Amino acid sequence: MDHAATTYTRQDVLEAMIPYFHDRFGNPSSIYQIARESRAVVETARAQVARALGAEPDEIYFTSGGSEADNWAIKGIASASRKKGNHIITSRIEHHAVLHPCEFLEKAGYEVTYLPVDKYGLIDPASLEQAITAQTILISLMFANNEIGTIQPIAELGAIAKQHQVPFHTDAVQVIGNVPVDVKAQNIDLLSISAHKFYGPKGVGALYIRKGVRIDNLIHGGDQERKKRAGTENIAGIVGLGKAIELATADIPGYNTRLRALRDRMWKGIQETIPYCRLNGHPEKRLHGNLNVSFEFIEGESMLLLLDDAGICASTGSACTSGSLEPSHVLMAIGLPPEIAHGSLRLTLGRVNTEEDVDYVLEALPGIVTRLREMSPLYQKGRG
Amino acid sequence: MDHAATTYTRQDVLEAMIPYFHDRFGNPSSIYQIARESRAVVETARAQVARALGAEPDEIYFTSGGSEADNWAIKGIASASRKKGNHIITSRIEHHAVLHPCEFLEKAGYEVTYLPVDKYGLIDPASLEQAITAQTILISLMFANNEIGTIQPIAELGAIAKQHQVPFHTDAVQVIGNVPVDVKAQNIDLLSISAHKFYGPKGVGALYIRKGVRIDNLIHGGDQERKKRAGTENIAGIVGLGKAIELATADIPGYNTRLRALRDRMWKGIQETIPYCRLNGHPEKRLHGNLNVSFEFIEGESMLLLLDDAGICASTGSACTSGSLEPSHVLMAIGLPPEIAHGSLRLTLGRVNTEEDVDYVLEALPGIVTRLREMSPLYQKGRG
Amino acid sequence: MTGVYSEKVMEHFRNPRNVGVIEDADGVGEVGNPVCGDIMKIYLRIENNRITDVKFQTFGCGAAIASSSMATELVKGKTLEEAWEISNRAVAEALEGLPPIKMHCSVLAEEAIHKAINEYRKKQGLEPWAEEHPHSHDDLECA
Amino acid sequence: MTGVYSEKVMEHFRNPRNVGVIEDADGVGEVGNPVCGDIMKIYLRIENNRITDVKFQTFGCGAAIASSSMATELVKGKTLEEAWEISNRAVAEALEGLPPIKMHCSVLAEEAIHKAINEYRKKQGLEPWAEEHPHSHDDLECA
Ligand SMILES: Cc1ncc(COP(=O)(O)O)c(C=O)c1O
Ligand SMILES: Cc1ncc(COP(=O)(O)O)c(C=O)c1O
Repeated sequence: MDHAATTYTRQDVLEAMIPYFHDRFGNPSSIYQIARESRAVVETARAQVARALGAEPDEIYFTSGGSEADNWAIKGIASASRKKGNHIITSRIEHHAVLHPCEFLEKAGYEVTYLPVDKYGLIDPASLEQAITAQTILISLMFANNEIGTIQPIAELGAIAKQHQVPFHTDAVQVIGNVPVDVKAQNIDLLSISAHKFYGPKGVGALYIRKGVRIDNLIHGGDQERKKRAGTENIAGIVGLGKAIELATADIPGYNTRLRALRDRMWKGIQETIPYCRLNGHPEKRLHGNLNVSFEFIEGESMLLLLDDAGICASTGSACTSGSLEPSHVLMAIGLPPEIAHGSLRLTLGRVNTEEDVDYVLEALPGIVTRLREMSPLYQKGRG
Repeated sequence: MDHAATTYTRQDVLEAMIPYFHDRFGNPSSIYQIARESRAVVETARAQVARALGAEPDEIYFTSGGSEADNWAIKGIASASRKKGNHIITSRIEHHAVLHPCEFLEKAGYEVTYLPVDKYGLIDPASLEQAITAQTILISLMFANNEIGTIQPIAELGAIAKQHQVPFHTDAVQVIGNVPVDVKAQNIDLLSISAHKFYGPKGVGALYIRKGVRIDNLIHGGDQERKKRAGTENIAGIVGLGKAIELATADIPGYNTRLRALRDRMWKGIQETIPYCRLNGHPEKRLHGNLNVSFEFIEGESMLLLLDDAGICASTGSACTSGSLEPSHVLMAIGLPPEIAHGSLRLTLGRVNTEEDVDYVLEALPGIVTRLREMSPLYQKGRG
Repeated sequence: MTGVYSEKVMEHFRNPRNVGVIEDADGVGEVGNPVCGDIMKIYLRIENNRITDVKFQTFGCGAAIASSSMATELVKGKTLEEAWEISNRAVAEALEGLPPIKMHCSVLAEEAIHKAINEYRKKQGLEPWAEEHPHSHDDLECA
Repeated sequence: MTGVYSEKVMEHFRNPRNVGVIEDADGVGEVGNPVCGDIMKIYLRIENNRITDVKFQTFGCGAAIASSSMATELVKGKTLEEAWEISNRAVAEALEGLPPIKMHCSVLAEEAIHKAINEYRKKQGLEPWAEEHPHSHDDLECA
């Protein structure tokens, strides 16, 4: 129930990867033959990714994950466009892999506008339009949010960027397999993905860079990835990414229908059995596997621990799991009071989940919430 | 015979990795149990790396490979020390993963001194001493060279850096398992490694950062790696790196004795059967598995192709395999005339190689050289 | 984060001692702040300068609940002077350690006890005791 | 890089045609430069304005050797006018393609043939032919 955090590597994906750990073994006889084969499997994976995104294969660059892809997009465009301007637009609900590079660039003299979102987590396209200045060199707005699942009107936001000729990056790490992506139709210039969010291995991802976009390297060195990303290729990982994206995007509507039915069952069950709770994120424009609920008067980490005791994995926007002072910046951005934000629970459904799993959560959760509420000094006050 | 380029992943290392692709599978019941286990195996790997380097575990940060580690060290120190100074010292024979970040920084206003080397590829410590200015914020000098195998007097170079209180980074990607590393005794502040050079997986490496060294992140985002390197951890890869470094450093003298005997046999055999050839790199201070020889009058790529036909993997410093105009910058830096540099062949021995392999090369190589020389317009002229 | 809780923390979290409210308590101390995700409320029954009963209510993470539970156990039956001396370190040690970023939970527990004792002292017309070593804010995460 | 050579390139590299020297050749053309790692030398025997024999010597990569071999095959038996018209593209096509960064090898082959023909023409007291479309240096890598 925590598939947004990370997924296991599918068995069929892992099996595809294994041979490439041995790539020089079993056939040590021929460097050129082997080099050709390695190259061929990397190019196959590149084509698989390109197909899933509606891109050309030579617009796909492999990275070590979503964070590297986000950092590369933001810092690479910023430094390549330094002479053009110093203004970047992003939003308040981005992943830290986007926010922290932006903050780093602020220290280096760039200016960053953090667009607000409404109570559902949606960015207003008009606010983007207004924020663009002659100095704007990059717009980075996430496709779908990892905490509350809200899906942005990406094509519309991209169209505004395009009209102003500003490169448009989107963090699509949560999107693959869940929402159809078509970088051309959606006006996207750069897009980040990460394999372990769609049943591929950890430590491999990709950045789509539209042909013609000027970007500096993040990792300079050897000539790999057409000189744009140095480092001996993680061949097994890349093979796994390619296979995983192909499988994940083979039947998005079918997958969504399943997830949505499960999620609706969960939300209905929670509403029926637990008072004082509210849905975070947009009721409709959200990832089908994502449910984010705030339970008033209690704190998220303690919920997680008791759920864990019951064998249920989940996640929370409470500060208590992050080591920072404040609850989730995303929940704050949609206007939740901090004490409500602390009581949020994110349940994200995936391939392996069944109705039985959902019913099991619905059996366990009310008792856990009640138990913690009975311990809480806010409860009696709150329900007043 | 091309182990310096990349090694296969040892079977025992691969077996250690496999379970961690499934880390949430087989036991989906408990996020905290699983999280604890994942954390535990990552920390085990960190301790394994620390032990191999003579460092503390909390001085080890995992990366996606040697290139990322080099980029991080160089750009991270440069940007964190911007206010202190803008001068970096490196050498002419560094790997591109060091040289290209330096060139990138030059464009951003930093000044870089590229120390020369002597005909064996050695850096003169006096030249380092002289190059240091009040503006110097970083010294990055490689431990052992990937092409010619020359091993630098690293402790001595490090001592000079230390005395001037300049952070000292070394690219030790070629060194693990071949030369004992002790970051404290060798006065090293930052050190890069890459698993696939010592029978670990591709796409994972590490940067040692001595406690107290100020460095900016290269990849900003989540709190992984004590907030210094964002991105969901490549757990399987990290486990593989840890296991591989432990195995590779278990018996360095024994490994070296074996490799050295093989290499000496190879070099002796080549000298006895092929005229007009010369050893590149230092005759003694070199990686024991490395042999780099220039065969006059012929070009390296054509040698590689014919060796490949004979089932022998090797590498060359000829421009023809790199897509650039010039032959290897390392061979140029040690003063080889370009036409000799084009005729260089690098044979690097590893775990699986035997005397039979060496004898097989010695059987194949003379014929190949003769064949190409007979085709070469330089041959008759050259031997006069 | 939470995966590094000791067995003792988990045991007190799963089976917290002294949860609840003492009606007409002799001393009540509430500390923390919902913004930070931690509120601890301690109720003391005091007879002859001795804590004869104690209850707590906590809104907070596993460490906060376990710290409350442990702190109430430690002060139960103690004189006020003895109870005052029980430091956050003592709570954390009794829990077989807390992760560094959770140390503030034990601080909250100490502070809640102190606050409840001083509330009692004030009601008795006595001078409240001064915090001898007020916790530096390095120790505290939003607490 | 080299893993992308066509079968035809590999075949001509492995079994190069016309390797060698023609003593007292009627025309000799040498192009390239050891600094760049490519030198090609073409020897022509010319009878009645026709290339009756051709040999080459090449210092260079696989593509350079295969291009030399193919070029000599293509010009053999041709009149000088016909041979002059054989472009680097024709050499590359006959080799079933060359990787982009190896195209310069076919250019070298064309240039070597041209140079050998003009050397012959000069020896005959004829005006050397002009390169009609001199190769832009975009095509050339150090050539
Ligand atoms: C000396 C040296 N440094 C850095 C690297 C880069 O390592 P990686 O390919 O793992 O990024 C290599 C190998 O390619 C190397 O030999
Ligand atoms: C929206 C989003 N962006 C970026 C990332 C970072 O990806 P990775 O952990 O693969 O670096 C994640 C996941 O952690 C994510 O959910």
